[in-house]
Amino acid sequence: MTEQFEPLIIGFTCNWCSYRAADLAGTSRLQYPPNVRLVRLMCSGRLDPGFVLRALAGGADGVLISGCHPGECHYLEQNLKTMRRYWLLRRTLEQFGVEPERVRLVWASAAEGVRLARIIEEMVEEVRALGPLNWPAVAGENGDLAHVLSPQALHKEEVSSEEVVA
Amino acid sequence: MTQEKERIGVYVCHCGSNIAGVVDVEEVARWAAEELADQGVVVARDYKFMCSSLGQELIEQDIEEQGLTRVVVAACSPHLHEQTFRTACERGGLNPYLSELVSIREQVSWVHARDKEAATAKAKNLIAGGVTRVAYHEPLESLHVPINEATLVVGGGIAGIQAALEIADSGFPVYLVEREPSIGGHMAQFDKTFPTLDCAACILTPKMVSVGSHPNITLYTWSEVEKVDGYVGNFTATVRKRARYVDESLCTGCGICEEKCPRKVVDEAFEAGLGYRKAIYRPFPQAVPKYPVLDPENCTYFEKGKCKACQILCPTEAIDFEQEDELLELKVGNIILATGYDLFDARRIPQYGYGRLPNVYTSLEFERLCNAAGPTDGEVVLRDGRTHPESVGIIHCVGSRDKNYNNYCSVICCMQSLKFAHLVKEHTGADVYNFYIDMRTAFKDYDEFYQRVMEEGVHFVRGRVAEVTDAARRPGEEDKLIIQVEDTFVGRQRRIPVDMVILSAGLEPRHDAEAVARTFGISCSANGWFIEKHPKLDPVATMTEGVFIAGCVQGPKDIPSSVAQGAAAAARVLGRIQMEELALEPVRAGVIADYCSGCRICNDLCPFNAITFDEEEQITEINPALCQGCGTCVAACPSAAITGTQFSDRQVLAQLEGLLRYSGNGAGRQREAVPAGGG
Amino acid sequence: MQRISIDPITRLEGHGKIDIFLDGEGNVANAYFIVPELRGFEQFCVGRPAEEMPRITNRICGVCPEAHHVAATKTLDALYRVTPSSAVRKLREMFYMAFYVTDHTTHFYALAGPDFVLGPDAPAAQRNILGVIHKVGLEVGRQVIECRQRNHHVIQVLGGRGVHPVAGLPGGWSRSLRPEEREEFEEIARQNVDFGLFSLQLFEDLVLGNDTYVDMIGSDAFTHETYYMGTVDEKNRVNFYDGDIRVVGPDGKEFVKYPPADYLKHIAEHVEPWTYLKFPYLKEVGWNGFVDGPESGVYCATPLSRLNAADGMATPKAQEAYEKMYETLGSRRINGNYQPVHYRLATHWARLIELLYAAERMLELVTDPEITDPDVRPVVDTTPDEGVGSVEAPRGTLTHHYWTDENGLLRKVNLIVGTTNNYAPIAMSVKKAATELIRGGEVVTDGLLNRVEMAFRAYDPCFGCATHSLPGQMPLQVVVKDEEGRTIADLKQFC
Amino acid sequence: MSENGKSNGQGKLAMYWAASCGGCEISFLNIGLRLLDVDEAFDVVFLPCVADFKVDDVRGYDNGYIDLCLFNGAIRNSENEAMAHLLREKSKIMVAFGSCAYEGCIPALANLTTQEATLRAIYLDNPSTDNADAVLPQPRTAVAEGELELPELYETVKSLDQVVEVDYTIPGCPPEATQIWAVLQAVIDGVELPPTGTILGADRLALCEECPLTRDVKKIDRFYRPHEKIPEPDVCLLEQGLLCMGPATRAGCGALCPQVGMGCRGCYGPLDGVEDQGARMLSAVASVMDVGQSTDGEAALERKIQEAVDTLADPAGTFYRFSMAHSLLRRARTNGDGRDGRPE
Amino acid sequence: MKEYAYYPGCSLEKNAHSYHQSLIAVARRLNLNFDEVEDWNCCGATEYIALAVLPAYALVARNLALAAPTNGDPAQLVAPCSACFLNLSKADEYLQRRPDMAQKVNVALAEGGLHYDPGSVKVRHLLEVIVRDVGFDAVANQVTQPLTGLRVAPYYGCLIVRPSFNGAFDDPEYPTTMDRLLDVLGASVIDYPVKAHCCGGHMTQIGEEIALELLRRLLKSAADEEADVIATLCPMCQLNLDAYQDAVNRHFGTDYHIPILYFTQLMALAFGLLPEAAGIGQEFVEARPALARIGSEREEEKKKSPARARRRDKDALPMPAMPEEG
Repeated sequence: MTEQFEPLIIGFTCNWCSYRAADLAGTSRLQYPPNVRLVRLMCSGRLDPGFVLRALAGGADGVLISGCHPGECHYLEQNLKTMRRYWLLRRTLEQFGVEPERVRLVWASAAEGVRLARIIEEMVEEVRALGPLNWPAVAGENGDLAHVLSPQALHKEEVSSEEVVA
Repeated sequence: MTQEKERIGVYVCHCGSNIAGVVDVEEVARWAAEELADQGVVVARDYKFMCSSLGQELIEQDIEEQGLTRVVVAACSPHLHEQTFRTACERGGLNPYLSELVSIREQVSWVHARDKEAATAKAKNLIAGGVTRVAYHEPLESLHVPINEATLVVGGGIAGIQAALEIADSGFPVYLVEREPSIGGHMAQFDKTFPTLDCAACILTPKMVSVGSHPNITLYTWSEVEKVDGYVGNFTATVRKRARYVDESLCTGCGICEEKCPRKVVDEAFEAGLGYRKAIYRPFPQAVPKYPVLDPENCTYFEKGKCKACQILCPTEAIDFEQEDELLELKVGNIILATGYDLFDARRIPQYGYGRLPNVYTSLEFERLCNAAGPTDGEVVLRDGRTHPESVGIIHCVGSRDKNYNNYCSVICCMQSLKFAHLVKEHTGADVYNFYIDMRTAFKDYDEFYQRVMEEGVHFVRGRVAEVTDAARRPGEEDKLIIQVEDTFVGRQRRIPVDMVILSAGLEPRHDAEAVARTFGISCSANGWFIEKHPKLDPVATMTEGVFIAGCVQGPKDIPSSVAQGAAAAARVLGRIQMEELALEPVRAGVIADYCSGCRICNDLCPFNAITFDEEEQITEINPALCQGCGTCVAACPSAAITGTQFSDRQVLAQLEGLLRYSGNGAGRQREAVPAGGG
Repeated sequence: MQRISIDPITRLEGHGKIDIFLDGEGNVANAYFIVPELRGFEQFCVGRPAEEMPRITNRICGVCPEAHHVAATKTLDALYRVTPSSAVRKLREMFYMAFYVTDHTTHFYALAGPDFVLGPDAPAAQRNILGVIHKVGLEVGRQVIECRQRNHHVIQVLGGRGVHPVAGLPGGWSRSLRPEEREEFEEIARQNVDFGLFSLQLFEDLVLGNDTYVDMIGSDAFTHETYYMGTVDEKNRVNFYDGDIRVVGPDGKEFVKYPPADYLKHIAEHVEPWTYLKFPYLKEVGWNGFVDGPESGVYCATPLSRLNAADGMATPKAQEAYEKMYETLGSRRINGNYQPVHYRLATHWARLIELLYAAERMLELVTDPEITDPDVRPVVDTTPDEGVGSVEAPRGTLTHHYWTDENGLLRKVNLIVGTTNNYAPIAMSVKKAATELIRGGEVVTDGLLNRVEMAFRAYDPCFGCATHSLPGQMPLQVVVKDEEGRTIADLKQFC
Repeated sequence: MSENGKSNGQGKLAMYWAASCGGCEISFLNIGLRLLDVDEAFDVVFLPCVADFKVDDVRGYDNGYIDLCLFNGAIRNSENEAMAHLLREKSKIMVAFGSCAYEGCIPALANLTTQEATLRAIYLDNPSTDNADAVLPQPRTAVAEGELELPELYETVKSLDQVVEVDYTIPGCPPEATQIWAVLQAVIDGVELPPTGTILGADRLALCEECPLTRDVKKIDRFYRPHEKIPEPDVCLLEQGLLCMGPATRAGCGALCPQVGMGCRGCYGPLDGVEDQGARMLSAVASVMDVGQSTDGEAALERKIQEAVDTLADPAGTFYRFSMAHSLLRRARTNGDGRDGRPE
Repeated sequence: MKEYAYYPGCSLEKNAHSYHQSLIAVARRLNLNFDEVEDWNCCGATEYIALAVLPAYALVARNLALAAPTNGDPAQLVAPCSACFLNLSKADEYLQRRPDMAQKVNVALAEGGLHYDPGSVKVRHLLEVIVRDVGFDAVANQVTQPLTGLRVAPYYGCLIVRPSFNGAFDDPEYPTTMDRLLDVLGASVIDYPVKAHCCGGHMTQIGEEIALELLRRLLKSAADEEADVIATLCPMCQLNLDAYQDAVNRHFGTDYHIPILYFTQLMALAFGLLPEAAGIGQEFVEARPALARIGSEREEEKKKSPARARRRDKDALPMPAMPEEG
């Protein structure tokens, strides 16, 4: 087949609505492009903008953030916080030269399997049209992911694991 | 990335042909074993049905024989079988949380059926993510919290009463808090109840009395819950007991004060504005508790500083003008919210003339009107208080099923309107017209009642009423209320002159529902009704552990359903109380004290009030029992001093890294590098 | 031995270098003073919020962050069209005077000091501040250090931080001076005045008392006749914080006097391909290469230049010292005003006179009743557009120029900083010194080259400022090559 | 330090700058009379700002001859990088000294633009520059007497640890003199050094810990720029809508800026476990922005949030004021003057 | 001084001159400056849109373009005629919703050297401006000759509140703003049940029968309520009720003599302006006799006021409290 660029898109979903929407898309056998890799969080409110930057810095061409519709968050209003973070992040990314289409925030209720599938399709096409992001090269790195998962980022939690559930 | 190498087992499920039909599962297993060895994978198998007992045993065996420290299963959605495989690990002697379920069915085989190559590649990639993630999983124990056996029931309508009695009768303490001076709720205002037409008071008051006298029920009327702290099993509710200006310990409820009080005011509450009460009053004779309430807004003494008739004449000197609000702290294990509904304000539809045209009544007014204990002693009369109507129009769906007001159906209006039609006939023999959109008479004996009313000769006009006007157009309309309506059966406009119009107003969430929801840490749907945990399978529980809902707070419903929900909620609570102790999912956030600078960024982020600030230490703390594990605070902490179990940075990042490192490219094909600088 | 130009060691070294080429006879054919780096503040400040410039541009130079901070702050006044209250102006100037005292002290004792105190021929290893301290005695050393400390304390209290202050705001200052602090600062100001006098005394004893030095100062090797630039008050007296820019010719006649905002009318910058630093010159005269005299647009903006460009000092003791210097160096008075002094090494003397002035001025301000006005932080809601601001930095006239969008985000930035003004003169001085001192391929000694360095050190060049890329102190490498480009000598000098 | 086997009983100290402003040296000098103690304890073998040594001398030293090397300045060009490698080789302990070496600092804001745009802005479309024949500085220039050279700059400013292994870091722009002295003193007293990778001369907690302003629960409905609002004294600036990077910034400076009513700009860098200071702060402030409710409807909600967000001018240049080179993205993909994300 | 662009529309130049005259007089008192749009053209009335959409919108858009601000925030364009008001606001709304249409329209406008950015003009009805921008209190301050004893039937007609573009300013089914305004003028405002019913519009030209019946209803209801005058805010309504009242009488053998006045005329009178200044006398059904009643205290007054039923004899039931009554 002709070499068409296949974007890699990392998707963050909340456990309650959007991940279930993805499940629904599956159970209803909806077909969508295989370019998306979903990471399940409990709530879109868990989304640390750092995750998005890591995904981009580590070679993803786009990031999809998805949660419950405003007013339907299973943790009341946490998805609003996601929304606030998203817009501030988006403004920041614009300054870094990342096109808005590459990082999208969409709401999908557990019933909106179709919607989610359609959005994924749409996004894959948009990002494909934009071409590779290939940030490691942009950042002057040779694609090495070392800085994406630096041990320093981790050492602290080791200290903590017990303290968490006690 | 893993610190000391874990021993990881990977299990790829065929799910019959559900997965194997698309994904080359053998290849995936082979790949995992080879390519992910450096990530700690020591064994990778594929199997027909991992969820089968044989499949699970496979895992258990490997844990024992291969000394696995982590398990990754690639099968269906975690929402289906996460628990299954966790238990399998547990049986194998591994902490259940050291496993990870990767969905390659819902997310791969079922959605990429057309591209097997890509599907297989994606499956590999997702498994890689699972493997890198699971290495950072931590053994977790679920939390156990003791349950206080007392229960707080908010709202003394029929639903609340039912719930309170069920629990109290089972021998557990209940606090019942009611905003009005008496319990009874809307039902106490009704005359008859459909479809059986037995008198509301006759069936309700006995229950009210037993609430009032029940040894296990502490009743606080004229009171409101202001604040709720704590968490399931251990709530602390702060209740404001408003001043009654009557000393309950002295009052005998003889009613002399009420009798002697010189001040008469329209009773907007119980009599729906149709009757009068005194400044010191009991809403109705059978009120529970029996003590009256003095309403300072209308009391001559409070206005002018003199009068005191009630105080002077009270035989037991129970009147206390100095009385003040009390704040009570109630410790309870569970909470049932049964705060009911508000009636739709018919004034919002001016073309129906309510408030302008004297003889337009609302449903509640009418209930009082034909209630033997009501302002007219049950006489159905026009606003002039004398004339009996010769013709009555009853309009359904006022404020319901109308995009200008409420989209939803208020459920009870049809039956209520039929009841009104019957009662009008019974009381006055007048001609009755019912104007409806659809007749909704589901449930036991309802439709029979409809038929009965039809047989009684009530006219039914199918059509939405355009306006109610007193502008006579032609002879016969003079001094009447003319109902302009499109009769959709005959397909033309009709003008029907009547003497009296009854607006079957819909049900709305309490005006302060939002605030109440916030106080109790639960959520309202877009139109304001409280959201149940599951609309079908868990209708009386909420997303907040230990908070239940019953009756119209959850949505419009009739008396039987409200009672049923009251009982259901009670049953759920009793179940909880029996457990004595409650196990909570250990997906929780926690503060690493050593790293918290007390910046207080996170302090306002938790809707469950799990986050508190220790002024002493100047650091923030998280109450694990209150925490629901959403992780918002984890993501918000600017100094990474908050971490979350099961969704820690480490785990998410590790998964991310697996996904990125082993992605190949978006669809598993090779991608060519692009020059730096991007655009 | 390889050719210097490709020798990695050379490229490794330092942040500025002089390439001296010798001709067949071993005489200096030419000397190039190269500044090999660029940070590009003008570009990366674009898109930033203008009000942050005082806190961004001070990172241009860690030696004179206060100068950039104040210049940027004044630019914001213009940008937002707000006139700071007189209390604000006094507060800023007082802060700025404290900085002048410590900066001039640092330079004289730590940088120039070794040349005079230890002598140009002292071994390199001793030629540093510690060496100076050992020579002049611990007591003096302590005084020097304490002077720096107490003034840095003032800077920290008023500016928020000891290095890279943060308090500047359009039309204001983020914190006021509290009465109790004022008392402390008054004491500090008095000590500064004493220290100023003490330093001048020391200079006289050490330098004027030593004929070699006096000869050296007057020697042709260290003499250049150029235009001189400086900021002056309404009475044409030296001012560091505010005023008009005045330029006098080699003959001392006023050439031009203009408000800083008009700098583009009078100043242009020349570009050479072999260095990142640009060469400012007087537009009206034009760029005629690295030559001096009235036909060359080259001008100079140093302590000496400022004194030359002014008619005197605004404080009594400084004025005395001023007159003493011009008298001593035999400058003639023409209708009341001294003729310019062209001896570059006199710059050190001028610097000490400025130090004294700064100290006196600080005392005036700190005893001004208005100085403790608590109301120094206004709310500014005007829409910014374009603005120019300037101060006299210790190393020359410093000009900031910003353009913003209506939201106050920078669209364009232009900076002409202290040392840049002197780039051409320095290059010339170095070449001249080299030419005078290196003859017939005579083997170059360390001390001899140090004199070459002295030529440029007099300017106290701060190429951190100049290139907006280099450290505050100027590390110098001197490479001497013969005809074939072989290295005869390769010496280093930092600071 | 004693076990570091030093001759003549003194440790060998080196200090060098790459692309920096010299503020680090000034801060070093600001340890004041302690300089004499340093002179006591150390045999200064390379200290450009106060003493005269050749790099030749350094090349002459045996590997590990230098006990302690304080390296400040970012890596801006090949010269900086090579110097870093040389000193790393010669030093037992390599310290990234100050924000530039640690995380790029202000110079790394250049990573938001491009080399090309920079040269253009300075030499071509520059109001004061008279450059009719568009002369640009060249790597090599032939002159009558020979050839002159300029080192080439990197497109991307790097932090020291991105080019050589760094043992310790002393953060700050510049590090506060007291902290510098604290570290030196520890070394002088031969205190056992913490595991490599540790941040020295700073606290483990965020700036708020040492900030005297009183903090309460945070809710921000919009941001104010420093000149748009007169902050209430003694109250947390962030709560008043004045951006303060304090919560995401390591303590150690003594919270100086907030005390003069100016928000922290983050020069002491991120805390342990955070390697992208900007993203952390972004997440934090966004989380406490109290605008919009779910009842607003999605469109209105989005609009309200955007309006509030847009009151924060220049997020990238603010959140990454000092940490750009060390951030996850490290640089902009285009010549961002910030207002247009699209590649041009 | 509040500034507004003013679009009189054709009627106000001719048959509704009294409307124009009185509103200008009132506006002066209320510190409103109405600046007539230069060279405005027909709004297309109610028919044109039904015939051809594009030209209809182009026609309207031209007026909007002429009124459009040269600088800054949306211009306020006041239209006293309900039909004009509807057409102008409708066109603006649709052009906002349909950029393609807006684009076509602008091509047309370009021919005349004009351009219009949809949404840059806010179309307001005179009544709204008076009650919203001026407010009842400010109006009350101007009242020197309260219309005491004058029984007024407030008639809104259809177009002003239905359909409502750029946000309804009153209830579309049962508006009340003019009621309150007249009340402020001291008149006794009757609860006029047909206040928003149809006046027949152009049916007078197409099917007179129907038109007359519609008019009869309006007049009858007013008569039943013993109204002295009917207050209108639309030239079409005024014309129909006034000019055809005689026809109604002839056709139905009734005998109505109810003068139809613009609410601005009543305001002018209450503000103490001379009847002539208020354009009184230009109507077909003579208003002066009715106006003579101003000031006369009539006994049945109370009884007929909308609140009449609230007067309680001992066994009457209380009326529900209305919002404004607390």
